[in-house]
Amino acid sequence: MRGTEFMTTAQTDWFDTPAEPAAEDVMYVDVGGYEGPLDLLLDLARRQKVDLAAISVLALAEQYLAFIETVREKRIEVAADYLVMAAWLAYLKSRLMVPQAPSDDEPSGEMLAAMLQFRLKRLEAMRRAASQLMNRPRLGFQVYARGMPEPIEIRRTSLWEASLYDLLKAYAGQRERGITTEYSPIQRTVWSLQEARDILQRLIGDSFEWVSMDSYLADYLVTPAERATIRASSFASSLELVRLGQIDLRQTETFGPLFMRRRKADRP
Amino acid sequence: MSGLSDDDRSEVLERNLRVLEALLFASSEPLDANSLLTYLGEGANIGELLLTLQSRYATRGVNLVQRADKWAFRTAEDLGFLLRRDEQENRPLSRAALETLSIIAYHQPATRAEIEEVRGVATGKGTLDLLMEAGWIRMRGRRRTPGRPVTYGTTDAFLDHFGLETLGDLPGLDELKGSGLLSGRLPPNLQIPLPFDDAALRDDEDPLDPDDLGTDEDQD
Amino acid sequence: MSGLSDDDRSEVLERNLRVLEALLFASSEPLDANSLLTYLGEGANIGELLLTLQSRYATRGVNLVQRADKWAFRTAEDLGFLLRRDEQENRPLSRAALETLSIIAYHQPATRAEIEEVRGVATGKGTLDLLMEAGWIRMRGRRRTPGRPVTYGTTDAFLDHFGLETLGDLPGLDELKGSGLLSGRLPPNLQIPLPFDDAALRDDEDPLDPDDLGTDEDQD
Repeated sequence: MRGTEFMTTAQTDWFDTPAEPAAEDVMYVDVGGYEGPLDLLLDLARRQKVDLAAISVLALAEQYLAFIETVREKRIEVAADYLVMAAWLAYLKSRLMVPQAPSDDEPSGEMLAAMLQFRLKRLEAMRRAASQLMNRPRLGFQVYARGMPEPIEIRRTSLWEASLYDLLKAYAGQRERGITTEYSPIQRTVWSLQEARDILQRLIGDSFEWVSMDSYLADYLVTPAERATIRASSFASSLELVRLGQIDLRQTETFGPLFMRRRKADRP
Repeated sequence: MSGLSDDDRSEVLERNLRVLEALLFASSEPLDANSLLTYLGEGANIGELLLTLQSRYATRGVNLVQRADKWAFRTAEDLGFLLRRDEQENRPLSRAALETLSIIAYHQPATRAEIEEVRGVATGKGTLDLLMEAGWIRMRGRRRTPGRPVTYGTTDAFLDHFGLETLGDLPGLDELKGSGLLSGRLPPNLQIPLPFDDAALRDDEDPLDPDDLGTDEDQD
Repeated sequence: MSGLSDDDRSEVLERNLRVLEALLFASSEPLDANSLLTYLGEGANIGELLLTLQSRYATRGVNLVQRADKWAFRTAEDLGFLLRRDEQENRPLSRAALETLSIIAYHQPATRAEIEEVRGVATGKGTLDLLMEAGWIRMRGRRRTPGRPVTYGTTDAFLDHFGLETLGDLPGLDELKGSGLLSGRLPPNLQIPLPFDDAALRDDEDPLDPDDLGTDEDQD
């Protein structure tokens, strides 16, 4: 029966004979339907329709070997473990048919047969156990657990931690922060020496008359905050221009106005 | 049903109650009477059965409760504590909370506006709530100024937590400078108040009203 | 407890039973006696209380059942037909998985090689994975034999799923023991091991390594 069941699956493709095989044939050929050689043996034994303890192990071995032969004739590949079992059964068969010599240390045919029977019975027992297990009232099938579990609700309370150091650091930090935000540096205009020199060159131009520096710079000296930097940079630049021989400087009295003029080009 | 003997009737009743027990136990949500009825024998009075079941479980650790027109087993209310567990978690205080706490410590009694003035940012009510929950600050009273803002001060638990005997143990300006917590370059007019240590209200504080929830009228 | 009057004793008993009802009812997973004990008054006999509760619910639609050393409320087995849920995803186990599960259940602790010996065929690793994912088997340890193969055993969830109090309740266990079919080794007339129920490792088992994923060194 199981053979036919598996026949309906993709394993049908294995047949190279398109003809509808006989029912017996189907079972034998469908090696893929068995879960290993022991399963196949158990199935064959079952068909002896007797208690496993009463089966003819010799007949079983012969049936198995015949089965494998049939399958191989049909050029169906047989998995290695089926062939290993076939070899073992051939050995078993020979042990059962040949009387044991007294000097023989090998296990007797009867012992080998008993071993096979044991394994078959054990497999069958496990199968029966499995089905008994599955027939029990199972959780979620016949027996049910609490549908609306009321889980343990965990209320987390926070235990806050802070050290005195943290506290003081926080306080000092924000007091200092308050101070620095009040301080905004005054933006000053600073004349660079280069800037002052450029401006002086432009203002003096080609004037060979003595003109005071302050009157040259009058436009820039309006803002009191900028006077010092403008005067300082301009004075320093004018000294540089004198050194280069481009202008003359003259001061008539201490703290008096500073006059400057272009040096005559023909007197370098 | 009228043809049944008392024994039979009681057997039918018990069977129906068992079915209801099983259904209500296993259901993942409360069940209404009508859908329960379909599982019972013919002629069953579902309303009566549910009330019977309810009274049977009334004194048990689980009760049959009605929620709208649906029914469910629920743990008895007085045993609810069994299903709750408290867990404590140690967590560091946020910087905002630390700053707020330190301002209250030094400047108390301090109103929220005063705290914000020192911090330069608005202080969330959550920060004050957290500090009150931690048991470190308390509402002292209300300042006698327009809006009557709540004044905050520290608690004994605050002293306890930070290992201070009195608020006077909080370091002053020189000590903060000496410990390097304050840098040297400070304007000469910077002052650090001497924390006010008295539990009694100050002259400019009114007591809180008995039912005062501490809400500043002009805020929140 | 000896100093209590009968009334007081009965009150304490009822209170403890109510607490157990509430805790066990609220949970969908079995709870072990020891953790239940922490919720009861001092001197409570948890074993006795659970048996009392079990007998009280024995005829109800919901029963108190024992699963290994844990307890849970479950719907009565005879009402299963009423509660069968259509939406229940009924993915049948493959024959290979079923056989593997029963071999582990009856022969535990069992190694993969032992399972394969009984089945006479190689066991795909997927089969064991599937059973572990279902929560029915677990890796117990490693057998002290060459290759140190992993040993498998069943879990409490296995007992719960199949409605077994202990592994001793496995169907047909006595008969199997009697027939010697649970013997791993041949000949069968020698020692008959029982399914080994104990969470503790056996003499021939080593614990799993901390980072052990249970991969047999000589396989896969």
